[in-house]
Amino acid sequence: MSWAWGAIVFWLLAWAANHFVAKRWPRARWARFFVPALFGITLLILWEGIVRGLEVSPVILPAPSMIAVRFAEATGVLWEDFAQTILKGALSGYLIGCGAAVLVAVLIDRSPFLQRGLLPVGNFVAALPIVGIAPILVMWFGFDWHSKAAVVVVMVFFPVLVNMVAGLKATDHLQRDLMATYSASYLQSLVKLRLPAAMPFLFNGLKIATTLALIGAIVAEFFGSPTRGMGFRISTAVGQLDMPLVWSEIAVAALAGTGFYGLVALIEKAVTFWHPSQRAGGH
Amino acid sequence: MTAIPVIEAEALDLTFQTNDGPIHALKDVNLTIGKGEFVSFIGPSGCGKTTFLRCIAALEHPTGGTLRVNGMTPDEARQARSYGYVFQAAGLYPWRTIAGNVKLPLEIMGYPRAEMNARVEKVLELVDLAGFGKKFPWQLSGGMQQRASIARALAFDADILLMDEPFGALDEIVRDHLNEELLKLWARTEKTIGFVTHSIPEAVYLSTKIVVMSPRPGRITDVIESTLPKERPLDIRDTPEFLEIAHRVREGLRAGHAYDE
Amino acid sequence: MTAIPVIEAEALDLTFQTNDGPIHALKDVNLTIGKGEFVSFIGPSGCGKTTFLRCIAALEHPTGGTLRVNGMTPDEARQARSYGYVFQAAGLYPWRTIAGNVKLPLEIMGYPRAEMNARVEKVLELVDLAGFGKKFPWQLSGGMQQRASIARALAFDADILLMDEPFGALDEIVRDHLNEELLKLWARTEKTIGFVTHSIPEAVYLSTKIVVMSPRPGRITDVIESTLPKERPLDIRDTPEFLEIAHRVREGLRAGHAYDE
Amino acid sequence: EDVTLQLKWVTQAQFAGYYVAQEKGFYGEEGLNVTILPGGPDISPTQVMAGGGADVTVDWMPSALAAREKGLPLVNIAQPFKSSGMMLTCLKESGVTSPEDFKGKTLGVWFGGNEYPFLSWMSTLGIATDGSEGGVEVLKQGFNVDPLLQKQAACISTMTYNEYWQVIDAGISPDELITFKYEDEGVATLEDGLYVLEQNLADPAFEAKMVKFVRASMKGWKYAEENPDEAAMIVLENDETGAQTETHQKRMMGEIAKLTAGSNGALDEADYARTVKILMAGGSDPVISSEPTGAWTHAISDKALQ
Amino acid sequence: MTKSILPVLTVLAAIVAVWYLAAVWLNSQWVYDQAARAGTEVGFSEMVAQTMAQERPVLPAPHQVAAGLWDGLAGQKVTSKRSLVWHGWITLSATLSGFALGTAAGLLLAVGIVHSRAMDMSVMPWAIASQTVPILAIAPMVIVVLASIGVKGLLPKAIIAAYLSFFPVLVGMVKGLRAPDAMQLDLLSTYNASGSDTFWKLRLPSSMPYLFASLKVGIAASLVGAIVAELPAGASAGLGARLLSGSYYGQTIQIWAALFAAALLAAVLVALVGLIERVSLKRMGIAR
Ligand SMILES: Nc1ncnc2c1ncn2[C@@H]1O[C@H](COP(=O)(O)OP(=O)(O)OP(=O)(O)O)[C@@H](O)[C@H]1O
Ligand SMILES: Nc1ncnc2c1ncn2[C@@H]1O[C@H](COP(=O)(O)OP(=O)(O)OP(=O)(O)O)[C@@H](O)[C@H]1O
Ligand SMILES: Cc1ncc(C[n+]2csc(CCO)c2C)c(N)n1
Ligand SMILES: [Mg+2]
Ligand SMILES: [Mg+2]
Repeated sequence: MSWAWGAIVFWLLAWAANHFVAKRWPRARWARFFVPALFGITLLILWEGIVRGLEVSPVILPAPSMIAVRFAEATGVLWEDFAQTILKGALSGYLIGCGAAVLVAVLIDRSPFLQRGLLPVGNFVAALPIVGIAPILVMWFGFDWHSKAAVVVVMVFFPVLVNMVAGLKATDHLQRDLMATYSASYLQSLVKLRLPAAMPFLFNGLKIATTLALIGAIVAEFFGSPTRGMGFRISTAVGQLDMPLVWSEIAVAALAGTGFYGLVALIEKAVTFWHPSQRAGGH
Repeated sequence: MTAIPVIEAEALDLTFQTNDGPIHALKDVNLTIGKGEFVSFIGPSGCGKTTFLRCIAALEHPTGGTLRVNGMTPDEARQARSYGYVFQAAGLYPWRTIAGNVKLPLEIMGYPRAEMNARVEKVLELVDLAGFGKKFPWQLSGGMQQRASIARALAFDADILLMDEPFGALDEIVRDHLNEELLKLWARTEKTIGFVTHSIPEAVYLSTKIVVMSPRPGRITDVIESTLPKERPLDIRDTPEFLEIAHRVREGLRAGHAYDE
Repeated sequence: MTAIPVIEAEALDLTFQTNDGPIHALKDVNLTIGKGEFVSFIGPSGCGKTTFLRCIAALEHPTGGTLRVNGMTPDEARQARSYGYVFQAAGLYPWRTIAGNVKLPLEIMGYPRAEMNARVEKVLELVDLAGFGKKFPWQLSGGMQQRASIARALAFDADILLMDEPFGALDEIVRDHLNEELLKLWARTEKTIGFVTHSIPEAVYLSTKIVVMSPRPGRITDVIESTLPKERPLDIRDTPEFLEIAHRVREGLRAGHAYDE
Repeated sequence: EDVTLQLKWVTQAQFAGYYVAQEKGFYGEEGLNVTILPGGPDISPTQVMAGGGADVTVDWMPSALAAREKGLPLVNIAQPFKSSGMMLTCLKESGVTSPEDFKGKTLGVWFGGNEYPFLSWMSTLGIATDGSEGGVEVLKQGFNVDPLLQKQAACISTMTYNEYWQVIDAGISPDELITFKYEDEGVATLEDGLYVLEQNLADPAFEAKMVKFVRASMKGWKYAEENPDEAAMIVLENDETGAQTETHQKRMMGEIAKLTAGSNGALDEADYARTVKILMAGGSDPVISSEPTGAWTHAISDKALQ
Repeated sequence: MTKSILPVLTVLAAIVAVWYLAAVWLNSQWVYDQAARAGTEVGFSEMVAQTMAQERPVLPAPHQVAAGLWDGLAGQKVTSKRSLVWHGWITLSATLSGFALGTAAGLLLAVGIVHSRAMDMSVMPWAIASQTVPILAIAPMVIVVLASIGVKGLLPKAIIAAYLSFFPVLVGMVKGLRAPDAMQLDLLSTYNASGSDTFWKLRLPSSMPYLFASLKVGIAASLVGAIVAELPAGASAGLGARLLSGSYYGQTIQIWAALFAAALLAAVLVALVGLIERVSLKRMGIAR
């Protein structure tokens, strides 16, 4: 019990510390890492304290310390699964899906007819739950990572398409009129106006797609896989009551997802440096 | 001044269809602008000045009457790249530097690289922005942005320059300076200029012809041919001739307004 | 005119920290404004006029010097709801009607309902927008929106009215009209007014004191006390006295500029 | 008295005895109010037990013993299934004729606690399952028999009472198939038994409740064996997904009856010993590493069946 | 609205055509295999006919799915376990309660983030990380853990649905509540408006378009969450259970029918939110 109370006290102290840091150094670079890190550590300690304090069975919820130990032991397996699921399945699906979506968005951009027809249908398709699509795609594309990539393609395609189409429309009247007075060709106004203007929207879609890609690749493995991969490992480890391994895999997923998201956000910052949302704090 | 007509509007009519019902923005507008003229449009807010300029540049299409530019339709004239247009707002592309923005029309029209750079430098100097080429638009004040957009329109050789309140956001001194520069440029290049302004002295100082408009539906109520000489020092603004024209413009404007003091 | 001082700035300094390095926006600004004065600020774009007004309204905080408003700090004065502020852009809330926008400060300050409605009606009339109360902002032209924002600042009883180029987007006739109305209002209410403008005649016509500023860092280069009477018909603008003051302002402005014709 | 039973899989004739006992009022007669929770691929009965979500669960012995080693002390209190229904079903055209031919082939295997019998079998055969040279390629088989139909695998795991018939229903005739029953290969492990947590068993009231429960359940099983069609219909009524078909369930009940035949509900010690031996035989990586103790008890079944 | 009917129909027609072609192509292998097993030959037209009417096709033909869907929606009593309406209803109830929970959580967090810099800095990165956790993987554990503390029935499903739907609401509302520009905030500042005045009179109204956009995403996400949660929730009713049991028995037509029922439900829910959006934005005067 004292563990649980200790954790709660720590939580309150950390919260106060974060408040102080955030007030005192709101813009400092180190604070941007310190505050969320302390928050995360607090969550872990709270978790550890509650698990220990209430003596929760490790078969139900292992303590972070146990997970950390298992993680260290299983790095080989974790890496193999990471390579299979994320590097092969999620990444290739992400690249293909996003690439195709951008291409299709540019292609249908000239045809309002196609847009009016495709977007509602696209929204409908995007609403198809993956748990339904995944078995079908596994049936079509086989057990290995190709079917996982296919699931990812399906999942990321429409969010990116919708954002890109919106982005291509995001130029204002004035900007387009300017191109008109130059009598610019379609290609010229696409390259010099519409594509740059679409970037903030595109990156919105690309960021959403990162988490979707990860979830898609992992979940698809529940419906058939070779004997490696994060989804495979999670489902078998649950059967073996190896919860620390399950949580290690989840930790890998969360780390990879956050890293992937952060990477895309970084590229976004570089590409759309000019957008007001990236200039907050400047002028 | 009966030069070759560059812009000929005959019984021009334009009605916008909006969901509140139609808005009659231009009604029976007749106007001929000769080559090399400097024409100012003045009139209360919402009287259709911008709309008329946009019709000339083929950005709007009249719903009645005829409009010819260099003997062609406005659309054909646009394809011949006859226009430089300065919009009421600067409208710079935020992802391009100032130099990049000025270069934009040159890229589109396919100027050789060396000439592009020379031209960009020249026009930036003209509007007093030399040294700011590498900045991004949001790093400049509103007035500087507006000057950059003027530079952009001057960078290439359009016969017809259409300017919609280009100097609205500038202070009087800069404005005077740019007025003078504009006059010099006009004298040198013999461009035909259409110029919208709210300032009566500015209109009188710059123009060979002042078009007074009144709202709705937008009509031309007066066309005043300037009797001022082509050579105009700034202090011409204190001459009786100048004040006389300014008075006539003011009267024309006042007639279109609701309040009469 | 040695009235009770309402605004006292002493050695005011303001530096913005940006990622391109610091910008020294105001430097050693000393100014005293007495109760009931009408003070215009004029100066080239980017010289710190807006920044100074914002300091008075406690929207920026000076990095040096002292600033007192009604003997309090600007923050305390704001808490006492001493300010009406008209921004450079209209900034109406698009989800509120024009009347709703004007009512906004009254709601926040907790006026009784009946009085709110009476006040809204009165100020809308004052800016010639009677009958437009139920419209939404985007249904009005830019000039009308700007007038609505003026009405919003006039709706409640602030001692100090700060106006940042309120008439920039208006044509000369409307501008003249509103200038007159503003003078009447000022005479009637004895408010202290800080007013930014780019127009020399406007500054001279309205003010009891004209502050000329120069850029960077923004400093006050001249403070001109107007010798014009309090009662000012529009044609006072043709009197030699008026032109004399205007000339002095122009010279002060020119001194701050790079080009000397 | 309330009892919650966690099934190993979705509602189907595999669990007919419990549904029959429920519908026929056998539980009621004992004064029990039984809630039957269906399982599924996402439900791990052992985990549900650990979480206290059920009093008693239907599980396979390999998975229960593995859980016991992991620190979840499950105890077998009754064993309605005498024989194993598990087999590998192969397409003849894949060229598999005997277990020797598995090498180099792709085999579909269920995971999630159902992989132990397969792994034990392979290690007795000395065939590697880790994808190394000369071993078999193992696929994590999904929920259905598609891998065989799509020829993604040479063999897949099937149960005599369920998946095998799905293959047949899909239009493949029995003589195109070759099957390897675990029972025939001498690697049969005990399937559906009833398991409870050891610490609960210490409570006499709980023990008494389980006695009643096992007694009524076995009554249900015997009734189901004698009236397979009626039992199948009872199962069908209890299927909330509405996905089961009458023909399939009737056929399944017929097959299930073959597996329950020969069990009166008490665990046969010889079967237990065989299961443990197979599970421990797994070469370098056995399913369980040491002889379990206290993993079963006759205390309940003795009282229930006296 | 009417302007898009023709394009949508055209696109649908194209999709159906491609679908039929794909069905013939994907299912033909089976027809040929069967013929080979039976030792007979099939002609092309015979093959096509057979691909349209298989019991467990690789890809069911559109009319088969339509028939399955129709049978599930209209061919059964709504209380029947074979009725998609019945299963849809079960899923809908979890979806809506999850959506309510998720929206409330997203709103509260967003308000906190906008008002507290500490929360902004600490919560946001973890909210993003939370969404990279594969929910299907932890759903069974969530259900078990909740069951062990006595939470059963609708609530665990709703919590998983909420887990997926709070994120879009959070992101959208943080953006929306920050949408007012500096001048709009300065204006209130000159009135010395209180924090709550700023919230109710400025931040909330200007966030409305963002709110509705994220509610649309959120309700679709909530549906996905409810379906996912049905798999391990033990209760084997609902569209998710239907998908899974179809998958378990290789009944492709049942899978596709359930899939379309789910998408249809999502479309209806999103359209409903859209309707509320249009009405309320119009009343607020934001919609033009
Ligand atoms: N796209 C449009 N749709 C509907 N009405 C329009 C549109 N553009 C302009 N109008 C209307 O047409 C009229 C003329 O507008 P215009 O912009 O030409 O005025 P203006 O003389 O340029 O005014 P300002 O001095 O304020 O710029 C106005 O009443 C305006 O509301
Ligand atoms: N928030 C800010 N951050 C950084 N620099 C700023 C900020 N606000 C203003 N500045 C800079 O301070 C200087 C003064 O700006 P200010 O807006 O006061 O000028 P102004 O006199 O009002 O000009 P204008 O006539 O164009 O409105 C300018 O150089 C401007 O770039
Ligand atoms: C993913 C998955 N895992 C395991 C099984 C196997 N399984 C669990 S209980 C049971 C008995 C009757 O079908 C069987 C075969 C499956 N089918 N799918
Ligand atoms: Mg205009
Ligand atoms: Mg300013």
